[in-house]
Amino acid sequence: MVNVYIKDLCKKFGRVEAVKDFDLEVKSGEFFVLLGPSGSGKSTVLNCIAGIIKPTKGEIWISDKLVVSTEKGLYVPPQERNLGMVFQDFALYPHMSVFDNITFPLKVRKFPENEIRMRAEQIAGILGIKHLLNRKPGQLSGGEKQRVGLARALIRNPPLLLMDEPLSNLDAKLRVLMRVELKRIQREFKTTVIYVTHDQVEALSMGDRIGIMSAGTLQQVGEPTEIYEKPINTFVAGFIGSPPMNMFNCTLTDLERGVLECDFGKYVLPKSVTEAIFMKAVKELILGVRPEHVKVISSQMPGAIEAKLIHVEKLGRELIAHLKIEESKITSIISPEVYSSLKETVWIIFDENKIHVFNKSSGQVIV
Amino acid sequence: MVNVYIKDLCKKFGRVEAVKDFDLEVKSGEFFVLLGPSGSGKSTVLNCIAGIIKPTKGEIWISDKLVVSTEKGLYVPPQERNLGMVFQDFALYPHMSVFDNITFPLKVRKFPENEIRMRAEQIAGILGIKHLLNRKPGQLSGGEKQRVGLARALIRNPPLLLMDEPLSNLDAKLRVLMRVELKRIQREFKTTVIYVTHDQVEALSMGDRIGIMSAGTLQQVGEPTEIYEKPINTFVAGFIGSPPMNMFNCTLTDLERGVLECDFGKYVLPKSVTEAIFMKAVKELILGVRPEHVKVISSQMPGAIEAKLIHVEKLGRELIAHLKIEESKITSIISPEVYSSLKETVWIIFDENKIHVFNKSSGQVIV
Amino acid sequence: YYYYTTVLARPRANLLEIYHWWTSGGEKAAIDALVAVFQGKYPDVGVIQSPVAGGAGYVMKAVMKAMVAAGEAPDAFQVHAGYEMKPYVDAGYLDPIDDLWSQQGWEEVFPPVVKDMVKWGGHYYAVPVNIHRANVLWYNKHMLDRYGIDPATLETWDGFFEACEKLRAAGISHPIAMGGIGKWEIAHALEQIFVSQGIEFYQDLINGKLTDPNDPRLVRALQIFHRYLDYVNPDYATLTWDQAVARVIRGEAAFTIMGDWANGEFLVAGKVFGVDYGAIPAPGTKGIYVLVVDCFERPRGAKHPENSIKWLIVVGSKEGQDAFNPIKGSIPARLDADIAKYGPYQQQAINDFRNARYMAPSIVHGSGAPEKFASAFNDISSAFASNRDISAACRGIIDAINAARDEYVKEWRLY
Amino acid sequence: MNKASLVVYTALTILAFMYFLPFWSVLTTALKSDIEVRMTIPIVPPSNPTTTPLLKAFELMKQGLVNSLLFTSFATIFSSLIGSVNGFMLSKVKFKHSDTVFLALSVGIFIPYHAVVIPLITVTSKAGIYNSILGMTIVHTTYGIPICTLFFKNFFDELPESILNAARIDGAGDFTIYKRIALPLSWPAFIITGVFQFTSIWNDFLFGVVLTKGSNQPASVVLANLLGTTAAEWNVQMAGTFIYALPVVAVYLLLGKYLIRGYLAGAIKG
Amino acid sequence: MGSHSLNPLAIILIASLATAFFFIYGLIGWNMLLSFTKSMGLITSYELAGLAQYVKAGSDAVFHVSLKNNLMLITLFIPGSIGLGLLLAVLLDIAGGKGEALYRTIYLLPFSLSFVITASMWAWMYNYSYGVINTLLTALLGRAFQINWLGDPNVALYSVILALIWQFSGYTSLVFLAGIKSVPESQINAAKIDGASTLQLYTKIIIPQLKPWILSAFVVLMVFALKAFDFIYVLTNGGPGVSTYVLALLMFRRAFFETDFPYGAALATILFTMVISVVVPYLLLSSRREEK
Ligand SMILES: Nc1ncnc2c1ncn2[C@@H]1O[C@H](COP(=O)(O)OP(=O)(O)OP(=O)(O)O)[C@@H](O)[C@H]1O
Ligand SMILES: Nc1ncnc2c1ncn2[C@@H]1O[C@H](COP(=O)(O)OP(=O)(O)OP(=O)(O)O)[C@@H](O)[C@H]1O
Ligand SMILES: [Mg+2]
Ligand SMILES: [Mg+2]
Repeated sequence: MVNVYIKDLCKKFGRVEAVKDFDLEVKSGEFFVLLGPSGSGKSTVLNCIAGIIKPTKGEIWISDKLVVSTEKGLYVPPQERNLGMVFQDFALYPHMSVFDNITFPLKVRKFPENEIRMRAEQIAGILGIKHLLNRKPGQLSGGEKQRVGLARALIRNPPLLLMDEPLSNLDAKLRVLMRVELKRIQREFKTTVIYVTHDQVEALSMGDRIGIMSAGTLQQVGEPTEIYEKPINTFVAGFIGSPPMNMFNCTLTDLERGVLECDFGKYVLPKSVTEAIFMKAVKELILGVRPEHVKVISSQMPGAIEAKLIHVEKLGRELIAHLKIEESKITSIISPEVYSSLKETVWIIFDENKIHVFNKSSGQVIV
Repeated sequence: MVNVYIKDLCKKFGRVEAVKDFDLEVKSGEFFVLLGPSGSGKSTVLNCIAGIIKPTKGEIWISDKLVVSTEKGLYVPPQERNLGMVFQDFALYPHMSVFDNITFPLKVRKFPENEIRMRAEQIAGILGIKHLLNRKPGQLSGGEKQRVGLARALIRNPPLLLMDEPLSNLDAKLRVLMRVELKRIQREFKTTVIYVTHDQVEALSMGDRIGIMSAGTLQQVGEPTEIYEKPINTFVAGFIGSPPMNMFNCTLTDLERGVLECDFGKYVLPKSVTEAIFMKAVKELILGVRPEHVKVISSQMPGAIEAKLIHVEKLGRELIAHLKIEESKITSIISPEVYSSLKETVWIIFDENKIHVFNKSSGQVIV
Repeated sequence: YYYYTTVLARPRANLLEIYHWWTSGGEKAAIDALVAVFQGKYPDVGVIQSPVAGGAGYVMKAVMKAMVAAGEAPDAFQVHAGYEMKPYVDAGYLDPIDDLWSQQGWEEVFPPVVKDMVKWGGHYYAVPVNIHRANVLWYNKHMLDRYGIDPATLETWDGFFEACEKLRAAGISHPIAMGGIGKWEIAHALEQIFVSQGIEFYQDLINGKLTDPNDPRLVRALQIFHRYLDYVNPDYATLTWDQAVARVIRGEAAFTIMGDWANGEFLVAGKVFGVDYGAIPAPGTKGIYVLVVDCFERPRGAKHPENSIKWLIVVGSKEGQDAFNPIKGSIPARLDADIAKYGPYQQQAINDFRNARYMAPSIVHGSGAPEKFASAFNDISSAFASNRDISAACRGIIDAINAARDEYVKEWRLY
Repeated sequence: MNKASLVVYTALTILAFMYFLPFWSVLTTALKSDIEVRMTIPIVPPSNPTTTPLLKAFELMKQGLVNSLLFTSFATIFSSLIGSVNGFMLSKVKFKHSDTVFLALSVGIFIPYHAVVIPLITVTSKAGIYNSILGMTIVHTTYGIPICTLFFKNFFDELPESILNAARIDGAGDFTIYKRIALPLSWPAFIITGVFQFTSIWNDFLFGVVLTKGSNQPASVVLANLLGTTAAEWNVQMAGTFIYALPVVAVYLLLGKYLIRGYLAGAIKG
Repeated sequence: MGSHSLNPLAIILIASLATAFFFIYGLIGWNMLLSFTKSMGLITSYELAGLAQYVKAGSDAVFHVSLKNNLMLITLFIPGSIGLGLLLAVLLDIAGGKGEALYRTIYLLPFSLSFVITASMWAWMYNYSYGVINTLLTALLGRAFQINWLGDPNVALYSVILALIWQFSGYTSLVFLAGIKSVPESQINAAKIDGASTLQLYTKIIIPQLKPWILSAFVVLMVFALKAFDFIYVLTNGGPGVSTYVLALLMFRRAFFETDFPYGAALATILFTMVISVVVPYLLLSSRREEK
């Protein structure tokens, strides 16, 4: 187990700044997830750690060892960084059997024959791929390939494991299974893991901590619940959560009483929130409410806003209601029971304790 | 709007029976989803309807028109079936601009110049791709490509639209958006849609009805809630729902009192269920409970079973608890509030009204 | 497009189509001069030349056979007199032109061996246009002068090898230049050694009369060649004949045995005959003229048979030959050439020709022996040059004669 | 530059020297006078460069170059086009025994041309295309069909089926699909096939020498003729060689970077 | 599908196949027929002589040499071109960037030149006394190490093969370079992380995956192994002696110089059969692989 320390990392491809001003410390034994949309620079960071890419600027330490420093002109090639990596497309060597794939890292290091065999048996046992050892990658299913890729990364028992969207080529069913599996293995091997994905469910379910990236910069680092419940800006708020948080442009018209003029009409903020805004003295705001904090009821109530139910997605145990207030769209999660009581016209109530308010111009959170 | 009627469809590829004994009627204006794991024959059925594949046996009617019949030696080529199709890999013509892609179906039919232009403008407007008309497919993002593929399929206003996993190449975020979008468009165009996917969330959220396939045969056809709540066999039960239904092998030891000897210990069935089983006179059973019907509590209660909490996935608004009773694994969906009250040892209760019982040997549902 | 369609429509006009392998430098100028004579006489006939060069005419031989076999004969084509004509005659592709010969009075102006070379079964089938001499020893005069070698001593092999020794002692390690990349360059040298073993021996050889691999004349010839090769540049296998001649021109070697077309190389390099270089008959062949004879004939099925006859008349005429040969570097096949039109080497050659005691048709250049033997002879010579195995070479030659046994249909009378 | 890439570049440069040598000596010899050719070895640069051989060779080869350019371009275009149609049909349309037909056609790639020369003269002569640019075009086109078909079939095999299915559903028949979809998409295969065909037809000697005569002879034959039988003008020959090689080298220089892309697109992968 | 009868594509396909099959099988058939007839010089008699021509080949010593040389050519030239091509491709791939394009073009130059030219170049390179190679050998190792490249019958065939390898390696390197570039980046990264050195990366990961590319190069090399006729004709004309004869050269000589067309036809048939028996299995194999 090692920790990883990244200081002031920058990487430019031509004129594209893939990563900039990136600082991060991943703790020893931690399962750290880098989450962000496509093109946000996640892979670039990971590849810099692995040594596949040389950064334009910055330093990376793995444990006490400085592996790259542009200032000192230091660069340790991937071969010497002692880490394992799992790739999105599995990157198995198609011409080798599973056994040869798994043991490749040992063979190039000229491990003795019997140790190679022993370790392969062991890792194949842990990952449940013993019966596949003689097959070629072309004869494996996606999940099996993934396990083989993992076995290859783990066979040297590397203290640091990097994974770049290892599950995104698997089907939905398998993804769910592998999520749990990966966590189990990480715990078993006690490895520090840095895991890249653009799938928030993976990030939330596996990450001890999550770092959210956008356009080359790190937006927020924190534990899953922290990130879900206290997003520090509109980007994080909109990115995490499915369906995404409902957001509305608002203007604070009555500062005293906390009255907002929103896209959909008036909304009165709770006291605590009003105070916080008061301190910041901003007028143009964004109001955010997660769908599960929008309650839909079938009859009018004080403080409830009238809305039209335009479409319902039935996802088995829960439903996503798509509603419209004037021209604003809003989603809510409702139970089948609630749904059965609804007509076209409904009323909604926001859970006051769970609303988010952002500064419209900077996107930073206020409350 | 047309209906589609498929009778006794079979398709063999060499010795592989991709589809067998397939009967289905898709109603006019319906959004019908064919759902099944990879290799279950969904695409084969769809391609038979489109005319891309000639079946080995069977008949297909589109509205009143028989388009293929192996008995009568009839085969109408795809060009003449008047339908639209959207492909998983988008299948855009890479050398043509978006405009040319969209209007290709009209051009090969020699529509007049001005009508082509008019229709293109209109459909591009509806799908929000007007600004892309001059680009090449290589310059589009996944979602944009998907929209272009859809526009191309829709420009002739075909009464029947076939879609083969149209969303599976999009990222998670976009998939959620496009789901709603596709439904909206279907409603707007009043088209009959047959939609193939292996993603149950898509199927549940979009399908008016769903047909579930496995190994070339149709397992169950029904509305989403029906399929979710009343799966007719263990395959459907296990396939629909995420995390999947918990299933346990059981033996009925006391028929009178409905006592089951399960993997995890004893379980007493509710009265109503016992009676139904009694009628069938089966002893080897499978007991199924969906994770959301497994209630986890922090302290002992009569009827509650003791379990160990081994792992929790935090997915934002809800959590998946992975538990163990003896050697049996079981999952449950819990709220963050409940989670915070839990220790390692917990107790679980099944919702009696929501349990499923299957015949172990046939896999068919009993209750 | 215009071009495309015009070449599509085959010309039916009044044409003469000829094939030959004279494509470059002086040889091209020579055939052009001959054509000019023709066109001076028959200005209304258009002449199409289709030259095919390469490999001492080997490429064109193959092309001609393919064309003739496929029934696409031109109006006339170049061929070496002698056995090279045989396949065409055998297959009935050539028309006899006895009438033309008597009509033009050619019987009187060509020497007997030359006439014999274009005669098959008592009929004339071709008209010789020129004579090249094969048995010529070329030397760098400055070198001989410097090392005090008198060309007169080179008339015998002993004298020649003595001179070689002398040069070698003076630091010229390989005084003889030879090519060999096409193999025939080697066979050419060996052929002249065979000739040097006496006209009787050579006649037996080309009549297929040799049967004994231990024939002392045969063995002796190969012994001489063995010794000869000791003085030859070791890189012969990578050189063309002209590159070998260039060695002599540059003074890297003193001698080369090559046909008298080599003269052109000296001239192009600006060398003067008798001053910079000289030529004498190959050792032991004084008084013998080894003939390389080019001729034209009339193919059966020629598209313009009258023009074909007209062409042959010009080819055989004194005017034609005196226009062609001074440029070509060869001498006329006729004995009545106008000697004043020729350069110094050629004048000497014409004199030699007129005074030759014997004339002998070359094997290597397609005349003397069946093609099958000639082809094997190239291989044997080339093999000998690298393995120096005298008995193998002798056996090879006898075997090759036996293998071609059926094809010796001509009885040469050289003395 | 680090040590490893220094080694690599050194190796590449030495090898490049070996590969460039023939071209270099062609060029130096082409610029020498008759005398200098006889007095120096081929790699030594000319002491007194002259363009006479180049001009002379060009003058002699003009007609041949025009001939070659004509039938080479046409045969390249025709054989590629036909190959693309055949490749498309055999790969994407398919019919009974199409694999057998393809196999039978592929055998044609390996015909020893010398063995068919005589009947070829007979056939072209009977067909009235003997000794014509048209005849050369037809013969080269025909013998190019097998390899072109192979290239295109391999290319189309890599083209996703879904695009063709999409076009079918959009209402296009086979011909429209070919014209509007397959043809424009197959440019990488056209580059590969085109370059390959251009090179081999341009360099062909055998058909040129037996099927044409006089002013219809192609550049390859005229070039061979620059080197006489009993007279050797190496400088003119090498000047001719230089001129003769230019179109092919130009093709490689212009299309070189697309060649790799073409190969990557699957035109030759078995 | 019967409905294609009016399709212009089908017309082109059928017409071009008809023409090609006529030119291919018609002429092969003609040639084969000829090989069963009696030798009559330039006259094609069509007088059947059974297997006489093939029996003649059995007793023709040069045929045996040629056959052996042809096999040598196939077993050395093809792997040699593939090997050198691989080396060049790997070097080019390592170099990458701008250098790659320039060097690639240079390496292709010999392939774009005709055989006649490259052969005369090699004659000069191989020159015993003045050639570049021997000059280098002398400089490096001394006079004793000079080799008589074309003059020694034991060496000449190898010299020819070496020169041919040189001519084709540029082409094969282009093919292999494309192959190398088609190996996914992620595999290369994976191998680096697994600890593979650059050498191991190529020998263990990349090159083993070039099989289909090697096979396709193989076909082209096979085709040219046939056409190598011109090259050998110019470079050695089969010499010294008959040590570098190949079937194509022998066929040419027997048919055209010695005017024995039926025998030439028989030799051509043997040659053709040899090539087909190597190549058809390959074609079958590759079409089978596609079906998978
Ligand atoms: N080799 C490269 N050359 C040029 N630009 C590159 C290169 N690699 C990445 N980029 C650019 O850098 C940016 C970040 O890329 P990166 O691959 O790190 O994104 P990512 O977050 O991993 O995205 P994804 O989820 O799609 O994998 C993108 O804009 C990408 O286009
Ligand atoms: N052209 C073909 N040749 C041979 N077998 C085929 C062919 N197409 C499909 N199959 C086989 O038929 C079966 C059903 O394939 P199909 O493509 O219909 O599955 P699917 O349900 O669409 O799967 P996926 O979700 O992976 O697209 C599979 O076993 C597949 O291997
Ligand atoms: Mg990435
Ligand atoms: Mg499918």
